[in-house]
Amino acid sequence: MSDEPQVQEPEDNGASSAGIIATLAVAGMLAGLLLVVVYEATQPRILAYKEKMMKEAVGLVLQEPASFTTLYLVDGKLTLDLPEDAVEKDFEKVFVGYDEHNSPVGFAVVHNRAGFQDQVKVIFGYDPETGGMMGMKVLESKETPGLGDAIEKDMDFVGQFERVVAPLVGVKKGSGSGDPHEVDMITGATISARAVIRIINEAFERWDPLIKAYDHGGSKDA
Amino acid sequence: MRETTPKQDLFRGIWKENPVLIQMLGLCPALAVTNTVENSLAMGVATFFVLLGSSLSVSLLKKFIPGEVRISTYIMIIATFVTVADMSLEAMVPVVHKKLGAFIALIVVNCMILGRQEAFASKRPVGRALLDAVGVGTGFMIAMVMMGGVREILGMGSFLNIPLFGDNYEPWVVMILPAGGFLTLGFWLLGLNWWAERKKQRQKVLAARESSERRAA
Amino acid sequence: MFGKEFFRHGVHPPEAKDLTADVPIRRVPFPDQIVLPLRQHIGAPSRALVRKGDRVERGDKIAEAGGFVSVAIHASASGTVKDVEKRAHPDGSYVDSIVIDVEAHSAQVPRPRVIPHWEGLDKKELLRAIQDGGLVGMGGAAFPAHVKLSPPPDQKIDTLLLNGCECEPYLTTDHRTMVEYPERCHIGTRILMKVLGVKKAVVGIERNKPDAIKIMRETVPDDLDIEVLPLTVKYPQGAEKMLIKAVMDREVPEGGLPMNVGVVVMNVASVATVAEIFETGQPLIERILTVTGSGIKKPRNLIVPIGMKVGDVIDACGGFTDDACKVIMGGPMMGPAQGNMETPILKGTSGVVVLNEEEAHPQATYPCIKCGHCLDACPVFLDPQHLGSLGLNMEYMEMYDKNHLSTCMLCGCCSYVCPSHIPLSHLFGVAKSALRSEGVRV
Amino acid sequence: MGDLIWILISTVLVNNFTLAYFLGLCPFMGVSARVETALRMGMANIFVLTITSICAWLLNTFLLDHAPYLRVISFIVVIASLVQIVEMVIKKVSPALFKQLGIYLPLITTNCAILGLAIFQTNKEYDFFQGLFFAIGAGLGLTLALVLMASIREDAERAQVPKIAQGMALVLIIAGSLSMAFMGFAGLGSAS
Amino acid sequence: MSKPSLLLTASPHVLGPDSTPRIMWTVVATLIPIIATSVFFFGPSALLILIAAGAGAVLTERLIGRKGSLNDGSAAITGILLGLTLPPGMPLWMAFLGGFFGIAFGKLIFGGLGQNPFNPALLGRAFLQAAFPVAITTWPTTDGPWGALRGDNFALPLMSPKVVDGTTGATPLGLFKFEQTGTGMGNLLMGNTSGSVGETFGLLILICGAYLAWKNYLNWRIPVSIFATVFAFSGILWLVDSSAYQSPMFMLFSGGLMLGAIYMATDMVTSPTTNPGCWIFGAGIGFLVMVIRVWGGLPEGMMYSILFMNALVPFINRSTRPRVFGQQPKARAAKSEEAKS
Repeated sequence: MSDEPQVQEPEDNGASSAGIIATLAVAGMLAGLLLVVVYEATQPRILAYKEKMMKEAVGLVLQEPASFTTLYLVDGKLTLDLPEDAVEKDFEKVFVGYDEHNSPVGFAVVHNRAGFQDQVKVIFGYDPETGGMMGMKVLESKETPGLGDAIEKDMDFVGQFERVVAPLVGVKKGSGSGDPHEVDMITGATISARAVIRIINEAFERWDPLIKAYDHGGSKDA
Repeated sequence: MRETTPKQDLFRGIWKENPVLIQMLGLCPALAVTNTVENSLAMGVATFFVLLGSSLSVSLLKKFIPGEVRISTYIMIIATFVTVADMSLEAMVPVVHKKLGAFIALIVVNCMILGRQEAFASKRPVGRALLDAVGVGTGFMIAMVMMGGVREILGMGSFLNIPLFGDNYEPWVVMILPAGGFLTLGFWLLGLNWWAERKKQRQKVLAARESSERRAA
Repeated sequence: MFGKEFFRHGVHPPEAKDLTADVPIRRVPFPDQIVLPLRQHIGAPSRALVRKGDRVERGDKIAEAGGFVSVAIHASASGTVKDVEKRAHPDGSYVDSIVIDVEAHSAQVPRPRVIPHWEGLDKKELLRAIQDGGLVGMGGAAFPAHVKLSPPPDQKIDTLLLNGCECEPYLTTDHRTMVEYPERCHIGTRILMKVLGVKKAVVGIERNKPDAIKIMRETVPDDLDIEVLPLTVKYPQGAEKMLIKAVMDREVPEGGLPMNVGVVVMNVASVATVAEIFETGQPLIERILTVTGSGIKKPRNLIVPIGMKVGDVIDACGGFTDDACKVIMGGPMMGPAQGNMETPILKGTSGVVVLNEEEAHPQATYPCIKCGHCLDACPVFLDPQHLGSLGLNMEYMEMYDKNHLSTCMLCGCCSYVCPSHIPLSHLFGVAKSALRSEGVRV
Repeated sequence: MGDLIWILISTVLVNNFTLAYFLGLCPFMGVSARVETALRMGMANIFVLTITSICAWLLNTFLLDHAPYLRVISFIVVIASLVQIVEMVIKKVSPALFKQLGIYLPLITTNCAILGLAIFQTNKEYDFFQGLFFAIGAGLGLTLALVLMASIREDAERAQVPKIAQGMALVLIIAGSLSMAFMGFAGLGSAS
Repeated sequence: MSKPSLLLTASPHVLGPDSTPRIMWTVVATLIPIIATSVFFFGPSALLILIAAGAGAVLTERLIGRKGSLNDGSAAITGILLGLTLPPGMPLWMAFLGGFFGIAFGKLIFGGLGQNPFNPALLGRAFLQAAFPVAITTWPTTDGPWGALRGDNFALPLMSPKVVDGTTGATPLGLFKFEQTGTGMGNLLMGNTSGSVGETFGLLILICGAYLAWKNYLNWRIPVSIFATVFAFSGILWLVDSSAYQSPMFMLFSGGLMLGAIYMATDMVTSPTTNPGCWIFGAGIGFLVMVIRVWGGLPEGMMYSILFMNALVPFINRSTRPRVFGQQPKARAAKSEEAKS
């Protein structure tokens, strides 16, 4: 099997280098032009969709707050505003949700780590005052269909993250002692379920002190 | 190169010289994204679009493309159309786009497309190049659906997300895993080879019978 | 310096030697016709010196050496040359042979000759006498003896090794030779030690011949350094390279000869014949032969004239049993099966084994299951499994180039152990002859 | 460091480029008839993938932030030309090495593993070292798959394969079996 | 002289006592006690699974294999071994499918007996594991009435088995990996644990293996090197931290290690032909199984370790061919060349 195109010697050897460069430049310019046009046309929709998805996810894990905003980690501190000239995607961020009275209801954190097959990316919301979880959603995973992907689809499993309290402990289904930290694992998909718990615990450990140190007073209320 | 009729240009790629099943080109998408019919179709359409667009451009521009850098130019043209397809899909059907992931960008290195430019579009008038692209693109799409069909039916018990076997169907998860991709294409090739072999045997029997009849006469 | 008395790998086929181990050697009456192929040894065929109608006496030279690696052939019975024509050879081909119609009622006394005493001869004269005596290795390979005995001047030989292993099942030729003619063996050793100029000789005998070990030990002359060394019973202990490994712990290099490691190996029967050539002046015209197996009515050890037909030999042992099924010239591990009872006994034929139906029953073959037993059996550490699959696909050059086909000595160990009964050594033999016909030296 | 090792192991075994992502299928199918050539092809792949990773990182860091729509084009063009340049340099500096790898280099340029690596690396937002380990892992994974396939095929060449299975059908079934065998490594590094 | 009709075949004319069918059927015979104990522990379900897997393998061989190839017994071995590695409660149609896949795509597609790179029984199982990951990891317990089925054996083809509550347990390895619970050594040795049909009674498997090794029907180097590697590997971990890791004996007798080491890894067709190769092969399996058990996502890795090493076998064979008799090591040969010139 030869997948490679048969590279034959070019027939016309007469073309000058200048001609080649000119042709390539023209072709490149045309291609660039076409791309820019399409990019400009599609980008708004793409960004809008991404934002919508993120909004939905944050809304879901913070139990539909009235509004939410983004906090950036700058110099080891969470702040609302980015320093000038900074590019947004260079900074880690968390989301904070507010109720109708503009008082914070909880924080949403995105974190990822290795699951059964590949990275698992999870967003979860929790209330820093009690440590109580408000919701969890798997944003990205390639876990085995029909088995590991239960961490996205098994509503019994996903639903628990509205009631438990961080840090979490995974237990075999039905063998819990009623402790609020306990999360029932998924039979047959223990690794994936455990990965979710570990993601949350890791993120919690990292962000909780930062979040607790964050002073709401100087932000939204003002 | 043999002279061909327009009809041959169109139909050749669909089955007799099917890019995936016969020529074994473009295997990467044919294996990677065919876990459902929907994904297969989306990939097929995207590839079709890129093939059509680049065949058209290459055929139009063939006089201006210097021989020394023609491959690079083809790749550039293809990459342009791929990027267009990538962004359009993301804007129009973000869910499908997410499932196909990086494999849309990888259409650039689908040897099938580059092969058509080098072997056909760069040497033929625009009309013929388009016919060829339509034929090959359709052939690719057919192969994609054949792959996706088997994998979705066995792997999920459905076709185009319509359940076929009721709720209690036990899906064959392996079919939508990578291993299933290899196996499914293997199954299809086995089947096609078996069919071809049978046809050959039959022809042999017929020929033998004919010749014996002739001898008898 | 000495080895562990065994080599690695190899197999243990049933010995089946008790049929003839204790049967004394007897002469047979002369047959009506003798067939002497001109190619009885490795190397160039001999050149016939007689023509149709010539009359020959027993012991007359009737063919001369065809080159350095070649020996003379002598009439093994008095009579008239019927013709020089193509006759069946034990290897299955048809070869130019001198056919002698034996004179009926002849006394068969050799022509009287003047024999100079060997002690008065120098090395060169001794070697010429050995070549003229038609001596070849009598253990099976039939390599001209004088070639072995004349190493190039830069090869220092330190030991003469006498091969008394007789590892092939059934055969008791060498065994009986050692038991009945130990002195002859020692005289031959003395002559050969002089030829080679060595001070040391070792006789390697497998432990399953305790009487031979005992007699050979008892008869060692006081003035010679001859050691009789009992060896582990194992096939193919009698293969030169294996014997050297077992006795001396030296490894003959690939493609090399025993002389490359300072050793010359002679079969005990050949050594006894050396003594005969110099003591009686009688060249190699007869040999000791075991005729045995379940298909023979009276298994015996015989002295037969070279060139006697196998059918005559079998008749001399009472003929076939009713269920006889396979006739093998030589031992059952390496000897070729015979379909023609006209093929003659050669100088290198050490036995005739006849198997009955039960033993010769052909086994069904199965696909190779890669059990690796053949690798454990191969005494020269080849990969018969891989070679076999190459052989089945007729990739002969690949076998030769990359898989050491030329090291294979066709001992048959791999075929013996193969549970799928794949005729491995046969495949290798076929590959070798195919390569040889293309001019490759394997 | 543990992170880097995990990336390496995961790319070689768990998410093998060929057996799980179907990248580099052309050499996997086409250059896997002999172990020796497969090994060389693998080596050439490791080499080119490493270059690719560095290129992609440079492009991502210094160019594509401003013009993401040029991603695919610039990846393919820059990588292809760089490989060509490297090829020429090797030819000059070490003809022996060129003899070993040379003929494979142009074959690799249009290989989907190369572009795939660049794109995956971008999507996963790997930094320089992560990208490097990812590339080496991908190359090692490709080499492993190639060598396994080649050694099995070399044996199968002398097997009495039924007529309908000869050729690519058999290769695909072997690939599927290998892919299933590699599934045992799933979850490696995630359980501890 | 009366000349009988003579047989002309190639030398050697005496052959060893072994034959391929004899080896295969002896292996089958040694499996009988294992089957018996599995029926003792798991009741009729175990027998049903074995019959279904065996039927899948044997019928496939009969229908698309060469004529008469059933006689060599290898298809029967594949079927039985596959059955022994499945959980007793599995639907029969799945076991049948596994037998079919193993024989058709693990063996016949390569040309039948002796030509397959992967162990067909394990390939069949790997297919089932990939296809039906839940059904193949639903382990029934050994207690409960003997005559009762251990799961939904009779689920309709293509349909999911019904989950029977309260009868499933976890294998000792699963218990340890996911719930940090140990299993008593006595139960482990005697096979009184959850697990696949024939993998639990390690001691009996060991005895059968010893018999086969004595007959030279399996290369003892393979199981010995597997045991040694696993023992050493887990021993070191255990000495480092005996609370986090299980003891070497547990590792040896839990899961499919015994069955795999004795009956699967030693499959002549798919293991190396050279003895050094067998050591490497076994050590590789032992190493991989420990890596998967300790750091991998699955509780058990015997099947995958063997399949992976199967794939390496052609390569191992190639690189461990013995030095041919009289062949000069390269360095020495070069030196002697020098000396000559």
